[in-house]
Amino acid sequence: MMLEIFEGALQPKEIFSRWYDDECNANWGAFIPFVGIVREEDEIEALSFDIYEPILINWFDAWQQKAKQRGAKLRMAHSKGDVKVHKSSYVAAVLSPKRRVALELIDAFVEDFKANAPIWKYDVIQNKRIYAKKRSMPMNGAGLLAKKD
Amino acid sequence: MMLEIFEGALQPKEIFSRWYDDECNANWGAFIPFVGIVREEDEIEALSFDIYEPILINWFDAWQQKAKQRGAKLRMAHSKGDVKVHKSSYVAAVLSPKRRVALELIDAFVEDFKANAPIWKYDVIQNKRIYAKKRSMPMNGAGLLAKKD
Amino acid sequence: MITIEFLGPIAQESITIEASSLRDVAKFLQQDSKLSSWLDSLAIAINDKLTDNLDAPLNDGDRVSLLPPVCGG
Amino acid sequence: MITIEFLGPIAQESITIEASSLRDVAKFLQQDSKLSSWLDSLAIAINDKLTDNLDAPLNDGDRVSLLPPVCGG
Repeated sequence: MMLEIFEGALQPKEIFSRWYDDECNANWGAFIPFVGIVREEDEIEALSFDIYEPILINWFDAWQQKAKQRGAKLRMAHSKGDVKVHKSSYVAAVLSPKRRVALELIDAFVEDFKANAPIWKYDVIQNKRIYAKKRSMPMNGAGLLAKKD
Repeated sequence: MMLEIFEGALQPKEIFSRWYDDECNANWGAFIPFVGIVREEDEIEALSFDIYEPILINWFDAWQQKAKQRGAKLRMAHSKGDVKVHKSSYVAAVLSPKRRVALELIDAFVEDFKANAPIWKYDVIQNKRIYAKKRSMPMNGAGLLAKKD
Repeated sequence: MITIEFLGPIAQESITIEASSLRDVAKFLQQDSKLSSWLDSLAIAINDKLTDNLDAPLNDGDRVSLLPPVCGG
Repeated sequence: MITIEFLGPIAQESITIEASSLRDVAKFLQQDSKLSSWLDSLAIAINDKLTDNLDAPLNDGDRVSLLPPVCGG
């Protein structure tokens, strides 16, 4: 499975090594992992994540199709639950024969991930879990049910 | 030193692990390594590289300054000599507090690397080293000495 | 009957209502004062497929999921 | 005297010539039939600093490096 969900912090060194071993003989020319690390700021001790997996899988599969049409491949790992500061919660990677395609895809994939992957983030401050509302983005098409005829 | 030159193929798993350990407590939010892997095509057995280190160091230092102005940091490893197909010859990475800066810098850095880092590539075919002229790009400002008054 | 499921930070149990389209779901939720502040920002899925069609028909047993603003990574 | 150094795939030993600016170096190299096909595509460094100024002055002991088209990675 090219989409992996882990309870708690990711182990980026294990993930990189495993993915590299999986892919290094597949004749890709470029392998770009994006590693997201929890920053220490505003007194947070950790971030915490909820994931709705059925829609995340659909979202990821649609991106995998887009990548495939460009001759490329995507892999992704994400945490659920708590991830302490200075630990990793997110690794996304593109593999492509072409440098240009790889650079364009990692950018578009990570940006759309931020905007449309069904994952909710909470700051953990003094053991309380506070929805990171200000940093969150309404997904594409949001607001449908607010419409009045 | 943030710029590393190795004789022969790189060891991306060692490089990733070492860089991750170096940087994981520095409060970066995004770490994007670009890993270049030698593709098997057109009967090549390996690629081979010449590097002119004094100008490579100047080029890298100028980029490091640009990155620093955006709050980011660059690291890079490159091979000299022969690198067999399916082995890595190039790893470049950006570390940044900000996702957007990281994605923009890795793209600009890798593209300028391709165009202006003083590194020459040769195809190794039947043990012969053939300059990869068609895939090579004249550096910025090239052609100065062809001018006639 | 269809089920309405509240995902992520909306602290609310699932509910079941009678509805033949998303339009009925909208009318129902617009009356709930606890939810009205969320409605502007919710994306909607029917049986785990996102939709932007308020006239999407609903059948008995369908599941409507409400997805508040996201922030992965 | 200045030294002209040929980098990468230009298979040629360094040479030393009298030159007071890059313009002199250009004139000298334009006469060399083996090199003329390269000149269009060479970048130039004086003492390891790239330059695009044909009038850059040269001093005794300076080193002029010729850099053919590159392809790292």
